[in-house]
Amino acid sequence: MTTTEPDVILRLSNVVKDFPGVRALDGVELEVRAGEVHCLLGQNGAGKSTLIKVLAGVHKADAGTVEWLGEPVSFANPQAAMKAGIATIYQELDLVDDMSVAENVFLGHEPRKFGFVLPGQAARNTTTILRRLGHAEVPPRRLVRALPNAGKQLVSMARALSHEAKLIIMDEPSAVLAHDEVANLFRIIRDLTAQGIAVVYISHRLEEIREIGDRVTVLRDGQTSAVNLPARTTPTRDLVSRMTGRNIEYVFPPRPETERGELLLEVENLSRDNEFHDVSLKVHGGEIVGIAGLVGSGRSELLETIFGARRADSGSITMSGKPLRGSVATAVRAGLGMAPEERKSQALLLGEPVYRNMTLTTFSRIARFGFTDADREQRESMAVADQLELRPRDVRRSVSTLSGGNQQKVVVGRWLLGGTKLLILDEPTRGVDIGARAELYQVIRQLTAQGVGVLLVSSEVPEVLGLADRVLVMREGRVVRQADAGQLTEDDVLDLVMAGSLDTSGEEAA
Amino acid sequence: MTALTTTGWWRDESREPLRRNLGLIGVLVALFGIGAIIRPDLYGDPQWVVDNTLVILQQAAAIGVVTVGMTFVIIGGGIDLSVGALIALAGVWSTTVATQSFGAGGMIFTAIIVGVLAGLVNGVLIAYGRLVPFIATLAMLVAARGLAAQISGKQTQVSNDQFINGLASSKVLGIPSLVLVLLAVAGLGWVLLNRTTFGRRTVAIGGNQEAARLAGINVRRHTMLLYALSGLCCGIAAIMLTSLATSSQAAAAELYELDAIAAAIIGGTLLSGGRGTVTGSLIGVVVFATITNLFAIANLPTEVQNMVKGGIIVFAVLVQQLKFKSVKQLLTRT
Amino acid sequence: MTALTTTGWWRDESREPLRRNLGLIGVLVALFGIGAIIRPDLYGDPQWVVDNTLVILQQAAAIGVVTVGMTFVIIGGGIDLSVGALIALAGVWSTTVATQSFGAGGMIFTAIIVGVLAGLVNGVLIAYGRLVPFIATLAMLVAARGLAAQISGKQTQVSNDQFINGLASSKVLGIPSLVLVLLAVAGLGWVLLNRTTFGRRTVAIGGNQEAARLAGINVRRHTMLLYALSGLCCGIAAIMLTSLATSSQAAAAELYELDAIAAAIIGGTLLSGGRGTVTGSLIGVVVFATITNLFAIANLPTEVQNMVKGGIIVFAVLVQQLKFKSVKQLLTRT
Amino acid sequence: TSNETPSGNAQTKGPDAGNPNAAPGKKITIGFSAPAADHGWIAAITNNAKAQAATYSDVTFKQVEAGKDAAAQRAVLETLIAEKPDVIVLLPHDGKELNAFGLKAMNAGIPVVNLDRAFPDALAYRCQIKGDNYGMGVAAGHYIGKALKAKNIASPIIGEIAGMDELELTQERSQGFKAALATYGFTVANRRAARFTADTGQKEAQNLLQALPKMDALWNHDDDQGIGVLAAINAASRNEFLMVGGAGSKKAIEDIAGDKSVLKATVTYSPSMASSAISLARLIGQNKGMADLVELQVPKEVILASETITKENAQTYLKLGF
Ligand SMILES: Nc1ncnc2c1ncn2[C@@H]1O[C@H](COP(=O)(O)OP(=O)(O)OP(=O)(O)O)[C@@H](O)[C@H]1O
Ligand SMILES: Nc1ncnc2c1ncn2[C@@H]1O[C@H](COP(=O)(O)OP(=O)(O)OP(=O)(O)O)[C@@H](O)[C@H]1O
Ligand SMILES: [Mg+2]
Ligand SMILES: [Mg+2]
Repeated sequence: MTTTEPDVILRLSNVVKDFPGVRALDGVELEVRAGEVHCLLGQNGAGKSTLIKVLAGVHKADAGTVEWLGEPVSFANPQAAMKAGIATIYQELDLVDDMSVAENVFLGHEPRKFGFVLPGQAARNTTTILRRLGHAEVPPRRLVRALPNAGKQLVSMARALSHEAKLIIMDEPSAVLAHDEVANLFRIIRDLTAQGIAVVYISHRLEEIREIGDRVTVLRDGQTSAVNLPARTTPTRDLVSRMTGRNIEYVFPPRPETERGELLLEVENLSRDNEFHDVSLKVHGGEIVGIAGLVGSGRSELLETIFGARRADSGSITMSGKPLRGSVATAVRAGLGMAPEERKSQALLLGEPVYRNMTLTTFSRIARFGFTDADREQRESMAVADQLELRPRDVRRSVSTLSGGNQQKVVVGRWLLGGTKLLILDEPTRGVDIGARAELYQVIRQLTAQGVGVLLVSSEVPEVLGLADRVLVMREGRVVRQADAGQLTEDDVLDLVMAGSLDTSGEEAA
Repeated sequence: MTALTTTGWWRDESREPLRRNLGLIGVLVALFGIGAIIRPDLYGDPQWVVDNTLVILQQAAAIGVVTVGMTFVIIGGGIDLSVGALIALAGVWSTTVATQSFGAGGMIFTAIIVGVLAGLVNGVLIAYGRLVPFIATLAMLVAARGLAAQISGKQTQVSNDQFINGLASSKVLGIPSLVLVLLAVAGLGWVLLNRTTFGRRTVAIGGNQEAARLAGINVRRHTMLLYALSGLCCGIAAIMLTSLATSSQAAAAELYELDAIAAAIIGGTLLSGGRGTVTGSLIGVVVFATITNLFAIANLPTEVQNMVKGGIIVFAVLVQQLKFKSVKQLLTRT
Repeated sequence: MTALTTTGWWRDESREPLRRNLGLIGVLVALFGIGAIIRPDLYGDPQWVVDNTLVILQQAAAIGVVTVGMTFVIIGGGIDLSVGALIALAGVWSTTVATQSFGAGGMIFTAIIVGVLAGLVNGVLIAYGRLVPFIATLAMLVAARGLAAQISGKQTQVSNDQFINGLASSKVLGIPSLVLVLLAVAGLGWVLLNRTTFGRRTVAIGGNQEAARLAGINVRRHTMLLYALSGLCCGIAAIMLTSLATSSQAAAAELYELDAIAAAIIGGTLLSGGRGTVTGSLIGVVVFATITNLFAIANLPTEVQNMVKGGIIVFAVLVQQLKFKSVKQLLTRT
Repeated sequence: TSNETPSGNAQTKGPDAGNPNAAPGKKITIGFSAPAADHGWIAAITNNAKAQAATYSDVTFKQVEAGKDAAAQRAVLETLIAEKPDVIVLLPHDGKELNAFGLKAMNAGIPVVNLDRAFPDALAYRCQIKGDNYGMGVAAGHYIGKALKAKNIASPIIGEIAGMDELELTQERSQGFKAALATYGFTVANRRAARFTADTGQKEAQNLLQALPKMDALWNHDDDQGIGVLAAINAASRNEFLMVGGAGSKKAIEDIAGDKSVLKATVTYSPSMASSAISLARLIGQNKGMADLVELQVPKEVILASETITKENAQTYLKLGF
């Protein structure tokens, strides 16, 4: 029995968690002090989310001890953890779409009198919290369904703050946030730590960890490969090698000096009410066109419209000279492929094995006379899994048991199979770890080398600039700048997207 | 835009249910119009129209009460196929000679207790035994009808209690008592769903069970209570039916489960859970009762009735959808 | 890696369904054991046991065919409440005097066409009219029974065709023809679900409709086809029932929808879609047929029968779950 | 009258010249309601009522459909009262459940002729005409008892396929059957309940045959479901027993006359009672009595005897088959 330092509020030792067939945590150590930002680093599938779910009372550890405020604890359910002062923002947004913002924030601990909810008080309290979060304009009675992703993340955060927490766990909160929102998030975190509240922060973006973190614990294959490293000073090379066991620099593959190919996609004056206006763009074979912009600037809607999943109000889309008439099936037949933004709701069959998810668009082509060929599907999926370093590398496993980042790889991998001529990627690296990210970039480049055109949306400006050949900057549904990637710097882009940035939801609340 | 600033405590619901309900009310008006065309003599008489409306509401009363409970169960992500059987069981149990000897109070008490307990059994099987709701309540359907047949010896049991028998024909302020019971249950249901933690948690569990669990809601206990609530409604409905028929039997309330589910869905409740309104369900019940009433007035043969009814159901749902989608959108969406 | 090399073409299914099925087979064995205890005289006679097994299978035949169609619909994220009504409609239509004059071929053709067309109407309403499947097929249930009553004048229509009437009593290689029909339909269904693009699309649509749409699958057309497939199964089942009863009537196949859905779910099909097996559904059907058979052998009165049946259903599902969860896990999970 | 031409095979009795009641009297309206079942017997009831009414030039026939249960029937009856008929002929879903309606109509001065399913309360009807469910079971029991005694079978194995078990009438039939068999010292070895349809009859029969590999006699309550029962028996190639039917459908009577199957007899429960009910209603409405009786008014109660149709008398009954 060691005497804990007074300021250590949480100590995990030798925590083990088994899932059928996988040991997700295999003797993890963690120590969190009051008022610090403790970062968790690790590849996709390293066990970060599992670890915090053990802390939050969602999973029970199979072995090991958890000490909270000096007492050994084992939370039986999430409520117990919350009562003890641990609040969690989960990686998958766990909100109830058909309830209002305020109801979501206070779900499970509603302000009430004799069992009657007090909607007015809930709304007022929600507004107070939202103001603290810098978003007083979000109407607390608006249905969560109607909010953009960033708004939903905000609600998750408000929910965590609505508890009297001593420790707040944030599992990749920045994944769905754009640049300015991340800055806002950091302001809030500093606020919290100033009050002595500890934060466990998970992210795949090293620069964020440098900026906000105090200490870092690195997980690898369910084990702690490094504890309590100083967040600002530990060299990147060290961190990456502790995570991956390899040396990977966060680099983009070089742009090849090849001629760009024939014109594939041509979009002219495309508009949809209240979403985007007069967008024109061209994508050639062998080139990557990136679209930068803030969350809510209408990029996802644009991509979905091009792909035929939404119907344009005006404008035209042609692929290889032939007009596309708004249906996904025709778009796919014309050689388009899209990895949508929300993997769980838009892309994955959670009950199905990985290979069936990967071949979702190609199984008909692999089939002969309408009969599917499972062997070939598995072989081809396995090749993609190798290419993307899927972890664990078993394509017959149910995709629901994969970690978030690995699920994303499956979605992207889907379009690496079959004869896609133009690939539309909406936030393809959201939640993907550094190592796999580099692989993914490599793969995208390889595809362009084979003549495929890529249309890419990312909220990470460096990614757009580093990967794309040409960049479009969108603001409030309009393209405000179009240039070769080399002619733009990160600051240019940020200036463009922020310039006179009107917060649309703020306008509504007025 | 202004809607957001003028938030009264009753205004925080989304507008979509309202529009759906308007669609259904349109259907009701259309049914009335058809009646007026077929039988101008009757519909021309205001007194008759008022009486007939009360008759429709009275016929909607028992199934309406059940539908309120069903609405909660469906919003909470479940389904209850046993409601008809529970009504029969509660009705038969409360009209046994032994129970009747305790008078109206004893009968009402028995019906409600039987309903709640059977509902609890459903709830325990589903929440703690982790049976699929469809199967658990189907098993209860079969078993409860069997038990009701056993208790009643397959005889129709006549109620001799004057209070119970008189209930159905009594009126308060010109409104039939059973209609008042329905209004009371519906009102309580509305408050429960929209103004209490119980209701909000029901929506949360049906909308996203995992999220509800992570938010610290005791999903299992709550699920169990939902089925008990449905059982309670069945107990109340059993008394109402006994009063209407001055008797009870094991075959009573047959296929009420389908009627109640259909009314809830037509009223805008999502079968997959997480969304629904008590008001919508009630209007759904009234629409079905009005259709039946109109058929009786038009004196259609049963087989034609059924064919037309199928058409009306489809039409009613299409009308609801047209309320907020243009025809063009309807046809062109991929 | 090595796992990949051992994949035969029949092996790529996940193991969970297999375990569930083992649970159900355990239930079947238990039922057999109970029979042997109650009536050792009968169960001791091997010839009787074989005959009885064939009887059970023959009774499972028509409902089994319907359940195969239902399994596809449910896996595809829908539900078909109209199957019983479609069987009645197809049966009645194919036994009208006019149709019978075309002989067995004409009758079979009519039943199948009626089934498929009615299924297509369901499919169009759901896929293109965007009606909730529950409501659309409920409307079809009501309408089809009405039409069947209209066509038959509510009379039992006797089949005079020797081929149709003889089908049910004929055997091929000692196996009743109807059982062979069931095996053929189930076999085709298994191949369709597990080995064809049609089946894969069904699973994809039921598992995540939006993902299927974004993957380029024509969700609407496929959904429509699923209901047509269910209608086709109803047409086949109608002929089987006509052959068994040498007649058809508007009230035939009552509540087959509940039986088929229950069999599919007990067999491991997820009511919310995306998962299910033909084999599981078939075993589910056989379990129900065996229960009914056992009740007859044990000479239980109807009411006791129903009470016991409810219990057996619950027990069967619990057994399935216990196969892969320990009791402790069952009790401690929140 | 306002009715369409009745279908050809209805059981009616036209005016015969010698009967003083045959002459047209006061014009009256008869309201009629029977449950909507898609079952042959009920269909015949409605048909017969309609057809019988059509034979009278002084009767207006007003039929209302009764829907699927007692509650629905009560609702349409309310609309019927509003039409102010002179007499109501009512076959209720359930006599006990609709007793209150009978009282209400009688109080409103509309005489009610209660058809088949009896109101428990004598104040609820002016006249009751019904079949004899218990007697039907008794008739079947006696036929089987005598036949087996004649064959000298000491402890016979007897099966029974009942109709919808939750109906009281089914219970009464089974009780009568049991009681009659008891007088011979016989009991029912196995009893299954079908649902008045051929497909359920087939299913229950097939299982029953399995349970009783050897059987001496079988009573099936209803000839409509009997089509399925016979199909199951034929399919199993069983003929070691004799079978008795119930109700008296045309097909059953033909089968008995043909003597090619195990079906040797059927005990009647004739839908002709609907025709008679209309005739009685007309007399009540016109304030007349039954010509053959001394009384000046129609009696309060008429109970049909259940007759046994065998090969010998089948030809006489053929015209009454429905
Ligand atoms: N419910 C589950 N059932 C089975 N295996 C699971 C389950 N949840 C997680 N796993 C497995 O546990 C391991 C750790 O997953 P976890 O989600 O904790 O990773 P992570 O570090 O959060 O990754 P990411 O950065 O991609 O979110 C993975 O191999 C994953 O496949
Ligand atoms: N379901 C919805 N209901 C109402 N408004 C919505 C909905 N989805 C998105 N919007 C609105 O549409 C606009 C564009 O949203 P979206 O977040 O998809 O843009 P984006 O540029 O793709 O951003 P992201 O980086 O999050 O993908 C936003 O103003 C958002 O509020
Ligand atoms: Mg994670
Ligand atoms: Mg987007």
